[in-house]
Order: sequence, then structure tokens, then C-alpha cells
Amino acid sequence: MTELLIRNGFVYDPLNGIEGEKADISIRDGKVAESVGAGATVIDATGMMVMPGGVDIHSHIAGSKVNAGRILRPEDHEKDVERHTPITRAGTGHSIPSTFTTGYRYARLGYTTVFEPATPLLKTRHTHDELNDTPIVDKGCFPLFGNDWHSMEYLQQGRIEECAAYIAWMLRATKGYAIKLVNPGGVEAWKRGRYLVGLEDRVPNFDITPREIVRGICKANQLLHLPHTIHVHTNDLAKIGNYQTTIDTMDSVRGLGGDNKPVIHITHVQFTGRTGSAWHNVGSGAPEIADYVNKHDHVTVDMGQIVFMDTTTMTADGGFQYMLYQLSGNKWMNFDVEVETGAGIVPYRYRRNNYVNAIQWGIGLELALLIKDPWRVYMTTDHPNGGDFTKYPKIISWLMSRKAREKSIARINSIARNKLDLPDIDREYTFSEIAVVTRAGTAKALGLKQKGHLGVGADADVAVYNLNPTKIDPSRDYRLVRKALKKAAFTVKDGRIVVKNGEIVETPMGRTYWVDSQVSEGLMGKVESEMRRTFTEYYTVQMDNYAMDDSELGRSSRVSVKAEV
Amino acid sequence: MKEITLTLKRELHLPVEAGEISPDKFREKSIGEIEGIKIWEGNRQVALADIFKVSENSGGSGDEVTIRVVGNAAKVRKIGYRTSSGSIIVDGNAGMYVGEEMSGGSILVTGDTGSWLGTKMKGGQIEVKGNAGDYVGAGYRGTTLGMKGGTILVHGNAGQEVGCWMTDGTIRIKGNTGLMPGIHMHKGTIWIEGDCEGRAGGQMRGGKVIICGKTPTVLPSFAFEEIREKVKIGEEKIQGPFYVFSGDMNENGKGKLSVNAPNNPQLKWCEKYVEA
Amino acid sequence: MMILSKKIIPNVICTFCGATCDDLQVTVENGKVLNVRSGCSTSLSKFVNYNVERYLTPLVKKDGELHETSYEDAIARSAEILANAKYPILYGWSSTSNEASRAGLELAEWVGGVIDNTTTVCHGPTLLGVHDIGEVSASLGEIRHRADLVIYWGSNPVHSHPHHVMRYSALSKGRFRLSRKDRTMVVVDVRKTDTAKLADQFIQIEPNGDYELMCALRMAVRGDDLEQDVIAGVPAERIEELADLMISCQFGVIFFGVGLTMTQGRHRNIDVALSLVRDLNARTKFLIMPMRGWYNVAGANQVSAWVTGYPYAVDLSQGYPRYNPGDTTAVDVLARGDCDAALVVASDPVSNFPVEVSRHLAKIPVITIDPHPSATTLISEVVFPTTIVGIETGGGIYRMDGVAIVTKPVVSPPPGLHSDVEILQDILTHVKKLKMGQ
Amino acid sequence: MKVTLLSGRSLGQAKGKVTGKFTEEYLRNVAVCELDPEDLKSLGIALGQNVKVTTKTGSVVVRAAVASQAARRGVVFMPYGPWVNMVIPSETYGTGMPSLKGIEAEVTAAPNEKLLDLRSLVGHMARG
Repeated sequence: MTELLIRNGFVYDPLNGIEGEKADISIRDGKVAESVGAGATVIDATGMMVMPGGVDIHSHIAGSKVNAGRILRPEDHEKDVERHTPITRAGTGHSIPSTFTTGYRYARLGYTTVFEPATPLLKTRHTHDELNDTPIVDKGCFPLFGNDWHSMEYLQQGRIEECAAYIAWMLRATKGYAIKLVNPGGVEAWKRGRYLVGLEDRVPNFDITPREIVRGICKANQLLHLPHTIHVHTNDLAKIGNYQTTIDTMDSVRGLGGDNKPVIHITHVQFTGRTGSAWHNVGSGAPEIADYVNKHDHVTVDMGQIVFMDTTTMTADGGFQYMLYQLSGNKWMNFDVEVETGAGIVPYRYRRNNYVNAIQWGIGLELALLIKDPWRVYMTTDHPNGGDFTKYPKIISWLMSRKAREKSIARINSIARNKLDLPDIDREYTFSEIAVVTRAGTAKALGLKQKGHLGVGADADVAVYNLNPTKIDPSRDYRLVRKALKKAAFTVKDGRIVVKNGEIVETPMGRTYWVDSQVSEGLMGKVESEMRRTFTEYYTVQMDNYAMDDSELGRSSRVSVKAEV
Repeated sequence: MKEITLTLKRELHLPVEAGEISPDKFREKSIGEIEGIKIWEGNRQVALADIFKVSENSGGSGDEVTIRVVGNAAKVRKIGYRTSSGSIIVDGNAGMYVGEEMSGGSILVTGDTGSWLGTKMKGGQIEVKGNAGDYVGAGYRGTTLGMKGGTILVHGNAGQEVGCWMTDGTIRIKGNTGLMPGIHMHKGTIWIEGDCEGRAGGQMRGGKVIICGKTPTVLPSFAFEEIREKVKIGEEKIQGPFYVFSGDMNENGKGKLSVNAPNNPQLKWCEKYVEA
Repeated sequence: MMILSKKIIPNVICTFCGATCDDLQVTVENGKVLNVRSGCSTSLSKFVNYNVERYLTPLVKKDGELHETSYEDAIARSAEILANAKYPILYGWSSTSNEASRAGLELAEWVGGVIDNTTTVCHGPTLLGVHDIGEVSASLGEIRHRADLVIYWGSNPVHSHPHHVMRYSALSKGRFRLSRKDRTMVVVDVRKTDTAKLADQFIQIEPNGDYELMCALRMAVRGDDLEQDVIAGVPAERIEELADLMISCQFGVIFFGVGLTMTQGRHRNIDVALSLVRDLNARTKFLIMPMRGWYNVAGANQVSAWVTGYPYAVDLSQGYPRYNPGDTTAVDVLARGDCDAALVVASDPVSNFPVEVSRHLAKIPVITIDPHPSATTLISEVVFPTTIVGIETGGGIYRMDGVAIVTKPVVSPPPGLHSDVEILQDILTHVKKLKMGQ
Repeated sequence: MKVTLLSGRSLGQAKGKVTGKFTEEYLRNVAVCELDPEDLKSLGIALGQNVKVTTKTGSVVVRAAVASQAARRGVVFMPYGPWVNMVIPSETYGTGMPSLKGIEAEVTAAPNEKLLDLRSLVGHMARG
């Protein structure tokens, strides 16, 4: 029985309504407890800020596409290395850190849970191979649906329950946590060298539209009682004025939820928040999108904020990546995955003085500042697409300080500066709101009841930052905030101190969460035998070699739910 | 003015990485401090004095530093790493990565050097009396930024891919080169006084490659432009005549490839494209 | 796991070539493999003969001869050799499991060595090309379902990947391409190989002419005229015909082999091939894929890349990963005589490396972990016999197109033999003790 | 006779490899040089007799055979293995990859010279 006491810090625990009051956090056997004995190890957090460990809802840290990015870019790793120590493994950054390095760097930021948001079903075993080598943090992944032949066929035939059962089988086979949709229908089209536009185009060979796919899978998601909503990268990412598609996608599932609870998460909205008809007149669609989100509570979003740096863009949206290759002339990787999806990778440098990049930078921040309810907008960079996750403190300082924003606004492309609403926005996030958009809100959206808060029984994942909220004014002293958040004074994972003064002191293996949704045996039996027939026709791998065994996960954590069908 | 001499004490079997051998690193240091500088021999860190006898023969004034390396340093890498001023004279052979990222000053090697001579060089001068290896004035893997400035002069031969991804500066090889000088180059000049094994300028976007000796063929993606009596490099005029090609057309390249005509009769075919 | 009496095991994964067919039916009787169905002739030989020529105990060299020794002694000697080495090389990794590579990479960190896999002498140049250009590719099922033009270039799958053409390309049955007649097959090679005999068109190219031919093809695809009449032994008109064929297909693919990576120009042949395919995507859908040789060479690259950032040739001598093929690659490190000890896992460098390289190996202490005696075990200081992945031991592997699958044992190994992973972990544990002791 | 030497995989070599490297089958399949029938004639030796293959790196004695696929005058093929390695240069030109194909070589008749088995070949190699 190990006990830990985090004494006398300023605690931010929004889920339990605690907003910076001084409090002690007692920890026993990896969980937050009522109290601990005198023998407990003590962390003196006097004058420091205490928050639940960070929970990242969308960060590309593992899998075939991420590793292809690593292989594509030795020049990205050369200047950013982690040395071997008796405690830690060697590795490299920069925008696509190696797996061990990824775990260490998240822990240093005070993050303890990360979700890989796009993994081809056929290649999810690869994703888990890498997650098994990603230490400290708890993790999980979102397999890709919506361009897979099985889903499209079931939905086209209107067999929604069978579709749900098939998805349940796939989540179990791939040890996935939630359903990810990327450019539904559009990737199948791209794999034949074509683009779909909007939600009404029909997918070649499958006689179904993106709208029908999104609605159908959203229903299936509910039938399966999955902890997270569908997680959607909308259509038209490659289109210049794509904000309307984003709003249409949100609206396509309005009313499916009923009890005004979220039924769809739109990810990295910044990338699909553009107005305009050509690159020279691109503008921000953030006000329109924020207005929709403010008026409808069935939607959550994350920012996909960009940071001005050289990074590596990667998505399952092969068509978009091809467009980005044509725009940039940089090296380009494309990898289509049989029956299911695609992928593309292009290195890209976001430049302050580039008009479009400056607008993109503004869209992300406008969204976070114009959406009133922090519980429905989360901080991400869509790592590494908008920039790598170690830049989070910078983004937090932009959210908390108008002054920090003005400093950056002064340096961006002047035409963009005049076009954006951002300069006129006064809102500054509070520490509580930061805790929501980086932890509490994301944990809630993911349905992780034991995460994102410090109530009794919660997982003892805690971040302690050397920052005194009563002494500093984040609006003015945003640099201090940035500095303190870069290197946690302490990070506690499952009750063990893993980071001290920004250095790794222990590297336990985190859990891998996956969802096992129990559908009726009759239905599952029927769907399984149908799949046996199609599987060898569709795939180049045998069905029995395709499904993963629980034992392949480093530390499996099965989340069992009872499906409606 | 201070001159430091590093004399090899023993034969080397392991790769030695001594990027610290640079006037910038020595300028402020006493002999004792220089002797104590840590360098890598294989996977162990050793003091400079474990491998070199360090002596100073200071004369004159000014803070210009000259480093003289004596002995067969063929296994010593990164000599002159990030040098910005002063000079280095290697009396004998040097290993790989000589003058990596140097921005000023000068390096003279009287013997041969290993590959990646002047990697990512930004400025200054490198002169090699003997031969150089492959990838003279290149960068590391995956980068699109090779040598950015300065000049490299090799009196002997150079290996393959001279000036790979070169973005500026001048490379002059008095002897022969291997395949693909100027591969992917964007800007700058590569002057080969001897022969070239072939594929000169492959995938180049800009810059100049001049071959005074023989080369088996010119790539099909280069378009014959004209016959010129002389080509100009800075102030120098090189006597031809030359067949002048532009390319690499596959990269919409605006590069110029000049090949000595008399030495390459097999290229006579392009004369049929000369407008009478 | 002792299997008595006869039984047929379905869906067995073949651990020979990079195609890793996963539909073998292996008949096992009294713990012996009797027969293999639906595999190629090579997989049959592999499964039926896996047990001939094996050492059954570890060996160490005493006065020039290998003598049997205990497992513990062999582990201790290996750990000492590696811990004391000042620039060891750890080589092999493509004919074993991902788990073995993971253990090997951690060992390389602790002993400050260079770790390289056999990619270095097959598709290393392919990766160098990818670093410069990128790659337009797919999983093999995409080819099977959609490709109407299949080109094998410098590759002879009938010999190197016997079931590739049938399972994944020209002869396979796909959703949108039902049969051979829906596809055009072209072979480009320096000689009319047995694969060429299956093709609709064969283009014979002069040895070492690939770069020039690719260059000319890019020109033709762009619609530029070729000024030279014959390029790499191929007439200009023929090149223009091929370019038209590529542009006019709906979905094309180039499978290329070591005929491109091992010839003059090496990675630049790949560089220009990748560029050609990239260019083609402005006109139609076109992909390119290397024909990876060993069954888990792709896995060795994947594991190395996620652990270090680099797919092969990683130098950890200074405590962090560094990468520069040509410097940090096995052949160069050995040819320069830089390294002072070697660990060889599931490979036979003496049978695969040029003579000067093997000569240096013969001079330094070599530890070999391999199921079978080989030219390399002959010159080794320590030899660990080990169990065979995919037959006697399970383990994760990556198919040539990066699809991860998990092999399972079909028979039990000879008593007393350890797996690659166990041996490597035991050496690692011992090395850690020695290093922490220092 | 001046030739271009290609080395590569072959079914025989692959099978020999998996059946054991000290077997007759491996020796038969790998210690071999495949020539065009015409070239074989002009060397004036019969099938199965030995030839000596020489490059700037060294030389090796192997059995002569008629090209199983794609005979072409002036081009000879040897399967990957310890024998061909005796004549392969180690120069990689900064790429990590030695030249395994398209090597300039000389082939001469050597009916009376001994073909070394794997064990003796490796011993010979190690002694230098």
C-alpha cells in the first residue's frame, strides 16, 4: 500500500467545482483517497498550482502513418534528441517524436492520458505495437470507419443494426476505443484518384453519400453505447471555403441525440473553418461555426491550433495531403489501405508572414474564444499537424492573455491581421477554463469517469506546476505561465511520482483503453458469418490473423458496455 | 596570434569525433584547458590529450588562432565543426565531416579527407591537396539544404554526388568526380576540371555544373542550348568550346550544364540542333 | 506445447519472404511438420527442412574451435564482449520477430553500438530515396482490387516472392479487376527472367541504365520530346509507348526490386522512380512499392523507426540515435575496420557481405544468434542456437507493405533451446549489471 | 572473357538456403556461375566444369552452368552467397550498399582448379 500527499497547493478541479482553493490531495494505491496516514510520502505544493493530469483527445503519436512520417524525415530528428540514461530510453524529436520520447515529453507537460485519433483498422496492430513502447501515459486509439466497404454496404442497405454489430466486432478485433470518421466516403473516392464535394456527392461504386454515412454511423455509435461520440474529420478539408461543410456536418446529426447530450465531435475545426473562394481571399469561418456551436449542444469540437514552425502534416485524408503537396512542392507520402481508408504525409512550415497561415492561426484562436462553453471546445494542435504538442503552453498563454495575442498579431501577415476578428476579442481564459479545455472537458467527452478530476476514487494522475495563481496575473505575466507549464514541478501517474522538476524519475507502463460493446449473440453470429464470406474476398489477410488478442497490449484496460442491439 | 599544434600520439582504430578542434573552441582556452577538452573515441569520452600531444608556439599578436593537426587523422571526424574564423591546417589525412557547418575561416588538408567534406558549409574556405570522398558540400539525409556558401577546392579526385542539394557557394574539383555531381542542386557552381563518371546535374533546379574533361553521356532530361567558346565562373573565363545544356527539365530546372566539346565527341549529336 | 498425433493447422503465416502469405495449411504429426498446403515450393522446403543442420547447445570458441558450453556461460561471455566493446555493431534483425528487434535496440543503447538491419544490403537505397522524395504507395490489397497496369522493374518475383503475382497483383482476383485479362503486366529487366515470361510486355534495359530510362520516362510523361534516339538500350519510341501506357491506365503500380537498389546510382534510381510515380499522379492514379526480401525486414525498419526515429543504420555510440547511411551502415563500418565486436542475430553476413567486410568480422569477437549453422557461425566466438520464429516460436512481424501480423508456433522446439528474445533479454540484463557496476 | 557480373536471388539458392548451408544442395545451387551457352562454348569447357571468376576485388572458382533464365552473351549470373562475395567490392559510395550487380568481371576456364566447399572457403577468406 503506497500513500502520497500533495500538500497545500492551489487546486483546480472544475468537475468538482474547485477553483484554485488551497487543498491537500491524498492518494492511496493509485487512487485519490479521503485521507492518508502519517507515513505517506509528501509533495509540498505550497505556492504551486495543482491540476488533474492532462488528457489529450486528439494527438497523432503512434501507428503506420506516424512512423511513415518518421521515416520520411530524418532531417526532423537530427537536431532534437533525448539521451539514454539508466532510467530513460534514447530517442529523437522533433515534430514526430519517437515513442519513448513521446511518453516522456507528455509527462513533462503534466499530461497523463493521450488518444491516437486515426488508425486504419488493418494497421491498428501496428498502432498498439507503438503504444506499447510509449511509456507513462495512459492511451487508446480511434480506428477509422466511414470509408470501409463493410460500413458503407451495411448503411447503403439500411442495415443499421448489422452495421453496429460489425463496428463492435472491429473495435474488439482492433482494441479500439472510439469511432473515427475521416472525410467519409471521400477517401474511397480519392483511392480512385477522385474528389467528393460536400455531403451529397455519391461515393463511386457504393451509391451512398457522406451525409448518409455520418448519420448512419452516428446512430450505430449510440446503439453500441460507446463512451465517446463519433469523432469526425469532416469532408472538404481540401476545399478552400469549407466552413459550411463543417456546419452542415454538425447539422446532419442534429436531433439524433435527444437529451441534448453531444452526439458528434468535430476535430481540428480550424482546418475546416475557412471561408472564401480562392487562396487570396481565404477568411475565418470561426464566428459562424462558434455561433452554431453556441446555439446547439449536440456538438463538441477541438481547435487544431497551428503554431508557426516547421512540422509534419499527416492525415487519413489522402486527397487533402496531395493538394498540400501541390501547394508546397515538399516531399509527399501517400499510403492507401485496402478496403478501409488512406493516408498522406507532407512536411510543412507555417509562416507568420504567409497570408493563409496567418488566417489559419487566427481561426483556431477565434474558435476557442468565441465558443462560450469551454466544456465543448478543447485545446489541440492536432499534433503534429498544427504543430507538436510541446507547444501547448504557448497556446495556453494566447488563450489566457490578450497581451500575448497582441504580441503575435503584430507580427503576422498584415492583410490577414486586418481581416481577422481576433484583434477585437477581449476574452481571456481563467485557469479553471484552461483546466477544462485540457483535462476535465476532454475526459468528460471521452467518457473517462475516473480521469480529469481529483475527486475521491479518481485515478491519481496529477500535475503540479510551479506557479502561484494568487501572485501572478496570467494576462500580464503570460511568459511565466508558459515557462511553468513547459516543465511540471511534479507529475504523478497512478500515485507514483514520474516527473520531478521537469525531469523523468520513473517510467511505468500506462494502460491501453479499448471498448468492448456487447451486442446480442444472435446478431453478432449473423454478422460474423457474413463477414467470414466477404473477408477473404476483400482482404489480403485471413480473418483469423486479422483480429488482435488482448495479450498483445502492454497493459490492457477493457471498457465493457452493453449495446442496445 | 596563437598557433596550437595537435600531434597524434598513437594509431587510431576507432572512429574519433572531435568537433571541438576549432579555433572558436580554442581561442579562449589555455593549453591545459585544451588538453582537457572531451572528445569521443568510439563510445567512450576521452580527453583531447589522450589522443593528441598539445603544444603552443605563439608568435605575433591579435587573437587569430591557427590549429595544426599532425599525423594520420583519417579516423578523426568533424575537424573544424562550426568554425567561424581562424584557420586549421591538417598535415596529413583527415576523416569525415571536415568543416561541417563552418561559416568562416579556412581549413587546409594536405592529404585526403573522408566523405561529407564541408557538409552544410555556410562560408569560409576549404582546400584539400589530396582526394575527397563522396558527398562533398552536401547535407545529411532528407534535408533539402546542402552547402549554403563558401568555397571548397579539391586538388585530387572527389567521389559521388558532389554538391548534393547544394544551395549556394562554389566547389572546384581539379581531378575527376564520380556520378551525379550537382544532384538536386538549387544554386551555386560546381567546376570539374577532370572527368565525371556521368549523370551530372541529375534533378538539378538551378546553378552551374562545368565539366572540362570527359563524361560518358548527358541525361535525357537536359536540353541542348548552344555551343560556347568560354564559360565564366566569377572572374575566371574557362576556355572551351563547351556544349551547354539546361535542366533538369523534369524538375522544371533552370540549371546550366557545360561539357567540354573536344573531349566529348560522343555528344556531337547535339550539334544537329544548332540553328545554322 | 507438445502436439501428438496428426493435425492440420490452418492460416499459418509463412516466414520466408516479404510476401508473408498467411493462408498456409500445415500438417503436423507427432510434433513434426509433415506437409504444407497452398504455400510455394520454398515455403514447403522451409517448413519441412527447418530441423536439419542445427546446433542444440550454445558454443564458444576455445583455441580456434567451437566447443559446447552452458547457456549461462555463453550469456556471460557475450555480455562481457559487448559491455567492454568501444564500438560494437549489432546486425541482422530481419528474419526474426519485432520483439527481438525491440530487445536489440535497447541492448544497442546500453552498449553504445551501431545497430543495423539487412535493409542495408537490400532496400536501404529505397529508404534514402524516400527521404528525398516521399513515396506514393498502398497496402497490397489495393493493387489486387484496382490495378489495371502492373509493372515489375528489376524484380523477379517468380524466384524471390513466388506467390506475389498470384496473391496480390497480375494474377489475383479483385473487386474491380476480376482476372488477368483486366490487367496489363510489364516487366523491365536486364534479362528475360521467368517473371518476364508471364508479362504482356518485356523491356530489356542495359545493365546500370535504370536512372537514364526513368529520366526519359519522366520526360515522355511530361510530353517533352526525347533528343536522344536510344536511351539505356531502349528506343525513344518504345519509351514513349510505355509512358502512354502509364498515363492511360486507371490505376497503375511499379513493383521494384534490388535490380534498382544494387546497381549504379542505387538510391538515385529509386529517387527518380519515386519522382516518376509522383508526377504520374497528376495524370492518373499510380503507386510504387519495393519488393522487400526477408519476411520481417519491414518490421526491422518499423521498430527501429518508432524507437529511434530512423529505420536502419542507427549509431548509438554517443547515447542518442544518429543516422547517416554511408557512414553508420554495416558494410561501411566493417569495411573501415571501425568496430571491435559484433552481435549477429538471425542473419549470415559472411554469406551476404563482400569479402573485405567478412575479413574484418573474422578479426573481431562475433556473437551469433541463429537457428542454423552458417558461414558466420564458423567465424564466431559465441554461438547461440535458437528457436525458429513462425515454426517453433511466435512473434509479431510486418509484411512487405507494412501490415502487422502475429506468427504462432506450429511445433515445439528441441528441448533446451531459447528464443532470440529470451537470449537478447538475458544478455541485456547481464550487460546492465556490468554497466551499472562500473 | 570480359563479362558483366550480376548476382541475385534464385529459387535454387533460396531452397538450398532453407535446407541448410552445408548441404550438397546449397553448394550445387550457389557455388555456380551461369553463362550464355555461346559464351560457355567460347570458353571451351563442358557443363559442370569449373570456371574462375575474377574482378578487381579478387577471384573465386565455381561450377559453370547454362543460364537457367535469360541467357545473354557477355552477362553472367551468380546466386547470392559466400562464393560470389569473394569477388564483390566493398565500396558503397556513401550509400551503405555495395555493388552486387553490373560488376565488370573476367571469366576463364579452370577445369583443373578446386572448387572450395563452404568450410574451406570461409577459412580461406579469414586467412585473407
